Amino acid sequence: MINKTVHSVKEALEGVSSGMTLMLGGFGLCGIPENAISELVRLGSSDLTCISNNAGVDDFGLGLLLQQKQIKTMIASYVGENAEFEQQMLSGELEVILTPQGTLAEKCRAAQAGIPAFFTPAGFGTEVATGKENRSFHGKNYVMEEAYQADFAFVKAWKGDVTGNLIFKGTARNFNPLMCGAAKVTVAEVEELVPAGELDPNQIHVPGILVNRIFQGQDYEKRIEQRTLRNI
Amino acid sequence: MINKTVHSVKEALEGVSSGMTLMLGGFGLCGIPENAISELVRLGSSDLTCISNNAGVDDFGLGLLLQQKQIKTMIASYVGENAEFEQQMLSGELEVILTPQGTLAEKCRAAQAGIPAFFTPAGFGTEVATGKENRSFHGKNYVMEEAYQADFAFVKAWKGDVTGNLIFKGTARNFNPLMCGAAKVTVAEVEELVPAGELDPNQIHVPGILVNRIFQGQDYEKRIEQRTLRNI
Amino acid sequence: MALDKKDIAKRIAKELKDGFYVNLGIGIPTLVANYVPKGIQVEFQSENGILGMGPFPYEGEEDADLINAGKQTITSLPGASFFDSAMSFGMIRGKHVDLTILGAMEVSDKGDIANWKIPGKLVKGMGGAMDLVASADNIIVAMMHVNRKGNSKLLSKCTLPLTGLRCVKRIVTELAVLDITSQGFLLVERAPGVSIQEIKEATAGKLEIPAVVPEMQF
Amino acid sequence: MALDKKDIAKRIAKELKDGFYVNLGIGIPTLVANYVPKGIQVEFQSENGILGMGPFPYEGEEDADLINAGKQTITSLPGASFFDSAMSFGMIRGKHVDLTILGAMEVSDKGDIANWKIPGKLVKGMGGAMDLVASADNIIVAMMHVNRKGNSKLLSKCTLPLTGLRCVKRIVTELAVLDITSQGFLLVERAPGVSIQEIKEATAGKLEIPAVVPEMQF
Repeated sequence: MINKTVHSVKEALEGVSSGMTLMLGGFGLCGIPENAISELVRLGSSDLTCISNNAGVDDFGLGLLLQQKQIKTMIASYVGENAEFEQQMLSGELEVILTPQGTLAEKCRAAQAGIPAFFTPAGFGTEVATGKENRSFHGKNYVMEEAYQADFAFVKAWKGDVTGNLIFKGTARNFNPLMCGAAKVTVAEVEELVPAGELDPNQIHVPGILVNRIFQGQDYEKRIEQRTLRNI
Repeated sequence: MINKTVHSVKEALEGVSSGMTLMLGGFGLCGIPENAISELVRLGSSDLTCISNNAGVDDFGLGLLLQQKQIKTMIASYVGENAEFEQQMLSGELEVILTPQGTLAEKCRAAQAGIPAFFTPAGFGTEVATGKENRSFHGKNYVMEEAYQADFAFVKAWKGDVTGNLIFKGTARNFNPLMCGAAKVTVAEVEELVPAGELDPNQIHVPGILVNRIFQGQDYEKRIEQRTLRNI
Repeated sequence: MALDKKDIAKRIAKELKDGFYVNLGIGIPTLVANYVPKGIQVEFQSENGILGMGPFPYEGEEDADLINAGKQTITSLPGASFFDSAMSFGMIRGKHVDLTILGAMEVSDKGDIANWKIPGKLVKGMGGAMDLVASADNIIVAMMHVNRKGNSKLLSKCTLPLTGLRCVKRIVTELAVLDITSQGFLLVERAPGVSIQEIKEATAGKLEIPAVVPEMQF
Repeated sequence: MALDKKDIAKRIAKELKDGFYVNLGIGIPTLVANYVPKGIQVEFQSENGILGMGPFPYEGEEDADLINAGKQTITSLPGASFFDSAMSFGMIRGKHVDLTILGAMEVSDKGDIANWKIPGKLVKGMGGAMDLVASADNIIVAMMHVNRKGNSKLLSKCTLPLTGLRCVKRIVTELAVLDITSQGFLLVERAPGVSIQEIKEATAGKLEIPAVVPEMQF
């Protein structure tokens, strides 16, 4: 049994420095690595390239890094919830690379799985395909996309064990499993860290081999972006 | 809730005919669709192309189809457990396309996921790469492989619900999840078929959308190829 | 009379067939879930990772870990499953989702669609729209026939950056149901009380008008 | 004296490092699991879909749903996980497995390996070997230095169809430990009592012999 536990978020982020490329799990504010983001703010690393489906909101999630102007380049599929983001993008301080959501997911998965490139139909005939190889298979047109290369991946799981095995809950899964093992170092924070053997080996979403460091997260806010209710 | 249940293996295999390309899950005899194979023998369809990691043993698994000379082409990564296979291959009755195991898995997954082609390092510089595009990414050499195209996929799961959701046990998972949705029609047989809502939605290995027909399998033999024990 | 958004959603709901897996975009498409015809079973997929999406939760039942692609709190139905984003878009690219319903800023008479970017305005991103339109065999667009200035949004060529090429199959607007054919927009149905002339004037792209154009039935 | 198979496995086991994920091939490599050095933690991956593979089961504990890549019944250890073949080879191709130990019929002094096919003989298939050798940064080959006819299997060029190109890092045979370098085979250690001359005679490929070649320690 290989133990991946680290005992603080500080230890978990050891080695992070300015100029690095980071992957961050989550969809909107759902399933984001809250503890890692707080620590990134505290560290103050700058000129970061962040790969994440969204860019948080003004005062939460990646918005916290944007407030501090720590992000140089944002790679995302949708960034519409953030006024600070808008301002920095319009002023040219922030470079934004918009990527179709499925392509973003597959580029992470490709990095995890040692696939350097693949073909997808998404974006063919649009500006997303500009400068990329286009090719036809069986009469349909595709764009070649390459795997991401990143230094750190920060993910958040529901439960994890000390060997790094992870289990997610609901739609908080999203990009998190795909980013594990897709960067040089994968850091997982979990709501509940359990001993090896407590999780059913049939029900592991991410095997521990894809996680380098795991820690018990704290003080999860789990903010809801659009609380939408049904009338009784 | 969309119900995928069919009430017999006969109904499950409706539409299968000679000359088709079939995917069959399993690794060795572990996790093979025993009921579907029996029915294929009963149907007697011939000139089949079978995509499966192995070819069974003489009197079980795909060996049963080989006995009846129903298979024209076998696509597999390892076929060493089968004397009938050997005889038919040497006599030229059976065409064999050997494919690296990881490439086989990824070609199924690509078909499932609408990826027409991808690059893998497996087989570069070997006869497996002959006639395929080779390309270098970041200084390493890769071979382009295309997704499979198949008519039917037959998989075996441990539990399933009537909407087609599947859960596997142990190493009987193997190729089964990857073949779901990788063919025009996916047929799943399960050891235990349960009503919708009984399986934890967090713990589904294959969402029902990838399964067209599901049925309660019968009389599983689950033969062990190499019963290997530890001394007490 | 031109349809309102609810009526557009109602008309689109008639396109749902028993056993369909459906992905609904934000806006009018979301409303379609309220009008599933009686007697048929469909399942809704949300690309952030759920199949078998249910209605919004009652107060107190909302769960931060359970949202739809619009970031709204939702519920799950019996038979639901959760999965990661690669599996979700695998379903989409692999054509396992039977029907995609989404909004558009412009559609061309070749079936091109533009719905993600207006040059000079803030770009929010394409989200999953490019994957959806490039993959689905069956794409229905819910949109307004003309913009606020009265200009047609059904064009011979899109002026905005494209989301996808030659992918739209059917369009439902406040005025009409139109199919994309090799002849351009084919007028299939008109909204109750809307004249063919009105539709003609509101359509800038090539419009094919059959001898008989029935009114929509709800 | 030349090593037996157990001793080759024992020597290879010394290459295991704390925290390593290891994939063991069939034959001698399988034996390596019996000699994990005390005080270190390693996990064994079997490419059919398990991480955290344990020893063979006791009689009555065997489970048809739990086998290794050699189709043998196995057990799982606390912290184990099961996964599908795409994930399994994702781990391998993605270089998450730290060490691959496998057998070979021939190895060249450039690090090429042939271990799956003998022309004219029955071909069983490459299984996962091509994925493993093309992916791993750290490949150790366990093999016999010479074949039954006394001919060297460490060549300047493989004569059999290749499994992988320039991938082997280290070779452990009954006679020696050798590394692949830009100079060819580098003699690192010799088996106890085996002379440099014996190794030289048994090696057909280019052999680099340092001034001092220590005997293997167990």
